[in-house]
Amino acid sequence: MGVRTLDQIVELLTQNLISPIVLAFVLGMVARAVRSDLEIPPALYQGLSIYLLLAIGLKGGVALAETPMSELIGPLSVTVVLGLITPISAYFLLSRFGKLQRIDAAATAAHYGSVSAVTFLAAIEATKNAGLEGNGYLPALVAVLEVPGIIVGLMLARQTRVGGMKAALHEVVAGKSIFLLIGGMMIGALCGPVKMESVAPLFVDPFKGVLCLFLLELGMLAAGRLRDLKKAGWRLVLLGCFIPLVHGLLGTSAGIFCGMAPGGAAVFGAMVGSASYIAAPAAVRIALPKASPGIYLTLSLGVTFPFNLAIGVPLFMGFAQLIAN
Amino acid sequence: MGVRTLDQIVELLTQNLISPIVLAFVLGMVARAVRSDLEIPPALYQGLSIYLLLAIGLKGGVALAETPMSELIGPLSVTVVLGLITPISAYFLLSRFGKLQRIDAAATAAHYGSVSAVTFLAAIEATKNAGLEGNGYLPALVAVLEVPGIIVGLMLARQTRVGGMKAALHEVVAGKSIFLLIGGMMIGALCGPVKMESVAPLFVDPFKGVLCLFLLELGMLAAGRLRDLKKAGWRLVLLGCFIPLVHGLLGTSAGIFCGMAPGGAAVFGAMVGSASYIAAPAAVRIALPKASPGIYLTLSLGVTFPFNLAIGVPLFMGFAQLIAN
Amino acid sequence: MGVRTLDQIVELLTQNLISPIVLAFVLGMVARAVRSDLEIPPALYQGLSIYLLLAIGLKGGVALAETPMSELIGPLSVTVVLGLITPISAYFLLSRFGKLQRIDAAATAAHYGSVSAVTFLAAIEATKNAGLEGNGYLPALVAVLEVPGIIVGLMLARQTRVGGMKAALHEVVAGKSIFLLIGGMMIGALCGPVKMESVAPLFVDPFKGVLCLFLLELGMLAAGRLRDLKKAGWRLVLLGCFIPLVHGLLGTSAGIFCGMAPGGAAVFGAMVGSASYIAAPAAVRIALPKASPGIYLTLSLGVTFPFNLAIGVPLFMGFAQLIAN
Amino acid sequence: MKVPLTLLTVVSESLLKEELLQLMREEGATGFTVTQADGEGTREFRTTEWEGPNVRIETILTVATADRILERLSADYFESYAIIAWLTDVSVLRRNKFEA
Amino acid sequence: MKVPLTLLTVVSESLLKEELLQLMREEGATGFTVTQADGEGTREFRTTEWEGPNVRIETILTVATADRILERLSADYFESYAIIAWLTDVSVLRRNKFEA
Amino acid sequence: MKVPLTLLTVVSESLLKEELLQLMREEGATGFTVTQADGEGTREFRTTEWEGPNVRIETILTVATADRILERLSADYFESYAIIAWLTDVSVLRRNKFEA
Ligand SMILES: Nc1ncnc2c1ncn2[C@@H]1O[C@H](COP(=O)(O)O)[C@@H](O)[C@H]1O
Ligand SMILES: Nc1ncnc2c1ncn2[C@@H]1O[C@H](COP(=O)(O)O)[C@@H](O)[C@H]1O
Ligand SMILES: Nc1ncnc2c1ncn2[C@@H]1O[C@H](COP(=O)(O)O)[C@@H](O)[C@H]1O
Ligand code: NA
Ligand code: NA
Ligand code: NA
Repeated sequence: MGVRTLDQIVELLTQNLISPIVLAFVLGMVARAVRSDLEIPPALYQGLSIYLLLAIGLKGGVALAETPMSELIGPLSVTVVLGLITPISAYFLLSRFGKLQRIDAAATAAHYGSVSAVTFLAAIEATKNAGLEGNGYLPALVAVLEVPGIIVGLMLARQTRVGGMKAALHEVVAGKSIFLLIGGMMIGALCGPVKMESVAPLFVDPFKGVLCLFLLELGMLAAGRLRDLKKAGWRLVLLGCFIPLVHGLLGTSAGIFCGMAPGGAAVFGAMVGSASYIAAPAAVRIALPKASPGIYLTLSLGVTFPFNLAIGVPLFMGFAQLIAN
Repeated sequence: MGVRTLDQIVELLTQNLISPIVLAFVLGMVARAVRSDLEIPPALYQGLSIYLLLAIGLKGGVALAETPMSELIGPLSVTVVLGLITPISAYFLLSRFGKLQRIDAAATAAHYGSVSAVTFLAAIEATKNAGLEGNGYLPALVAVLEVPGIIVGLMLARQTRVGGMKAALHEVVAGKSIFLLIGGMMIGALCGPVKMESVAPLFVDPFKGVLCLFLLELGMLAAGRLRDLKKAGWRLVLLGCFIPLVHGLLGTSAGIFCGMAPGGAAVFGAMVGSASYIAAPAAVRIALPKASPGIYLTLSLGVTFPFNLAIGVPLFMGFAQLIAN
Repeated sequence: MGVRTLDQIVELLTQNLISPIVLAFVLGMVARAVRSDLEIPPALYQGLSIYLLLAIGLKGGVALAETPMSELIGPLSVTVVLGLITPISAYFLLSRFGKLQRIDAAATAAHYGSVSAVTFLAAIEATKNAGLEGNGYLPALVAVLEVPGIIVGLMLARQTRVGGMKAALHEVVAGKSIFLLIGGMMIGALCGPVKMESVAPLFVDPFKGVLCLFLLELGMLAAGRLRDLKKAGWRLVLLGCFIPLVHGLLGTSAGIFCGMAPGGAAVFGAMVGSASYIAAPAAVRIALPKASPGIYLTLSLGVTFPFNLAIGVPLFMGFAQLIAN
Repeated sequence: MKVPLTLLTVVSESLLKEELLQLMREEGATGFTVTQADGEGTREFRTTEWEGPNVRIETILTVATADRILERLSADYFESYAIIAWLTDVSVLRRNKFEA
Repeated sequence: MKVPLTLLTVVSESLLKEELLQLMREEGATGFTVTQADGEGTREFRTTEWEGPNVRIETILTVATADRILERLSADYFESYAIIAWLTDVSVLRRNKFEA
Repeated sequence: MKVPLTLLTVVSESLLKEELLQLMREEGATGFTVTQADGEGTREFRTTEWEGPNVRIETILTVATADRILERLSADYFESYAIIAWLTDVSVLRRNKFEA
């Protein structure tokens, strides 16, 4: 049975790599490698992210309206707890094994404590393709998981700029990523499934296609970070794979433990294992100007995101199925 | 029966408020209230409005191709007449009760004489959701209603800039909003329903979703205007609700009178009651630079638009049903 | 039978002109003629072209995955040969009858040797509307046809800037238009039809609508070129119609010859007859700065594109059917 | 050979763009560089949100031309519109390029 | 009547936009023109890709005000952020428009 | 301590962007600020519609570097391309930032 599971995992890995989403990411990286003049105009890029965040929110809201509160309490609590623990474990690993200075370790930990919405989406797609059962309320957890890790991370630094913590908090909570997620969720929950049908041809049907375009851009951005990998050193690159692995397996187990379906737990694992590269960098830059973006951005976008996309997600799916039995 | 109708109106009001469109508008206002960094890039905003105007035009054109000319003459005449009357009544109210100076009253009257395409769209959605029958030719009336009110308004001012009237007229007639409406209408009418099917997946299906995104932006813009409400004073705020009410009920009655279905008459009422905030402001700014945008924009976008969205439209629907019987 | 075919051609011509795509192009030209302030923001325009190119590529890739290699060899070879011949014939015509100087003739020939992706798309639509059978692998030929003509054209000029040829080649091969076409094709081929279904609601269904928006912009750009027609002189305008005719009929025949279905051959004819106005101008501008954009752009965008859209495509369809029998 | 000229920069609500360019052409400006800009000034209300952001027009010209344009701007636009203009001394290589 | 003033131009990562405008307002700037810009400088790593391109802020003011702002920028931002600032001499028509 | 330097502004068709930046780097420019711009000039025909609008490059440098760049631009680009360049005197705080 262990063997069958290994086969399954390999199968999942391949399955996962040959998908429009992953290949769009790769295409973006290739664009930079061959120095193509391809560029997604900033306005378009912003439009895509507004669309994606709002759409996740709307979908989550509808699901939330259909989920009894009792079913939510477990997952919500687990999410908050993991949001508080993961930045600490990341900090520990980064300063101990990564040999980072306090401020850089803390800044990077804030990223690992938070969550990457696109990793979440890629995981959702992958589980759907693999035919695993998911949980509709997961987008709500994305919103919840986004904030606490950043706060803990900033606190670990112990040297935020004057007024920086407050500014960073506002940046996170009223920042467009959380705002659209929660706003969309409220609209979805208030309107319910029937009324939302009228906007489904925009917010549901073309969703995966839009995700592809977004990943094309992300691939280009990640490629820009790859140049910095050498400077970061092998220790950090290794940690950029190890931390999401540890956090991801932890998250997956916690998900199963609090009653998620296997697919849901795998997605939850991917969330917990992911590192933010939208909300966290902005907050960290504001509060900890002396921390080096070259470290935290390179790790979260250049290492951990592709790692999760290619290896993490299928692994968590296999693991979730394994422990669900 | 009066009671049942009142109940119906309350029901319509609530129904109307809990819709993706209205909630998206509210979300936009909240974004500004919490000082979120959410911003719709100008290029995207322009893209959304090009899409909406062209799509209304195309749809109207197809409907027009299917409507016999004889059926159109009544509505068209009524539209022109109301386009000439409403700026005058608005001017009267604004200078008499609003105590505005001639130039500001005239500038604002030009807005009330013209029409807001988004109010039209919101009304169409609301009647559809309420299951009321509409009239396919209405988008053609939007194009017709947009122009005369602005001209009358500018004439009432009696002090347009040198060459300003001509420039303003060109701005209105060749301005993108009328141009896309009429251009779309011609394409739709020439191609007819069968050929238009191939572009329906872009111009028809996702329409309501796009409208939501547009209203998100509109909510942010309207919120920016709310700060000016206090300066405008309660007289003007009141008029910003009263004028659309009067014009709207007048328009609804006129719609029923010239043979529209109840839903169509309600939409027509919303059109007549609405105040332009795209074509009119540009024309007025060019022709009447001394008129205060703080007054006309605040009233049309900050007061009248939300009023119609929340209260006007359901009211006109109830009223149309009432007098249709 | 010759008469019936003539009738068919006239019918095809009319059918073709009254279509959303052609009318959108006309609307764009009208916008400039009436000096409307309508503008497609550059970011949106770039977004539309990224979408179109990627979508063609994806579709072609899926088709490619389903086409046996043996069936491809003929069309591929014919494409390369025509890509080498057509710039030479164009150069000959342009310098002999067009009386252009060597550098301008060569620069323009590079455009006629390459291909216009939008002409290709318009031809695909037209053949589909006419119910003609096509060939799925055609998008692959677009990518192949784009490059050789430009190289031959630049070589004919014999005076490229220092380092210009290399820069131009990189501009063409890594330029976004080829890059997205080929990249999309690879993704489509790797994923195959089943996996691509999930992105079809974005990349397939709304395609024609997006094409309409693109043609609206193209109409505006072409109108800007029309002013230059007089300067170009009637000889060049005539050649702008004659060259695509000759190349188009040649391409159509070659298509039938190498086994394409009638619709496929007509599309192939339109490709061969078309003149590039994205990849070629950039490459020529870099390598041949002294060549006059006023000549090559006016011919390719102001004359040949509308000619093919209105007359060329239906003609090639009629011709393909004629010789296919 | 570098020669001194004047750079006139005008920032205004975008609705005026065509009018202002026309005015400058009339007075002898031979070229412009136009960028989009957001702005904040002393005017309380503006319509710019609706017509898109401000435009920022740069044109290099002789001092005399610049002064003429500035005068007309001041007479016809400064009072009623959101607009600002300033002059900077610059040097360029090809003087004849900037004279009508 | 043209009067001489100073144009302060600041280019920085866009995340700082609101902060910087606030700082300038505090010191007495009465208006700004803000454009989007891409940039390349001596700092190796930046986050700007994520928060959009740089902002380029222009504000016309008196020399004294400009110096005060420059000093605060230098003290609080130059070290840790991607930012650059420069002064240019300009002339304008309405001096009172530029004094708080 | 403010020091005087030179601001070189180049506006050109956007196709040249990478080439021009490379040229400037070679001559010792240490940073750039790049904005998108539309333009109108004396050249009748341009391809810019297709490659997007013009680029407007600003770089602060020493007079000597600016002159070298200007000379190369003049020799290699002024004749055949849509391009314009001008110099402005500016003052900055950190001189060493602008020397290669
Ligand atoms: N002191 C200033 N410095 C730079 N730009 C300004 C200044 N004042 C106004 N502006 C610009 O000019 C436009 C109109 O200003 P105003 O007429 O004062 O509202 C503003 O939107 C800004 O873009
Ligand atoms: N020499 C320069 N000339 C013009 N702009 C510059 C220069 N150096 C830096 N910048 C701008 O200032 C920003 C921050 O520069 P830095 O702090 O050197 O990374 C860059 O992104 C550029 O937009
Ligand atoms: N007098 C001028 N003032 C400001 N910008 C100019 C001027 N002349 C030309 N330009 C800019 O330089 C570009 C190329 O000009 P040209 O080579 O004259 O076509 C134009 O598109 C404008 O952006
Ligand atoms: Na995480
Ligand atoms: Na009205
Ligand atoms: Na060709």
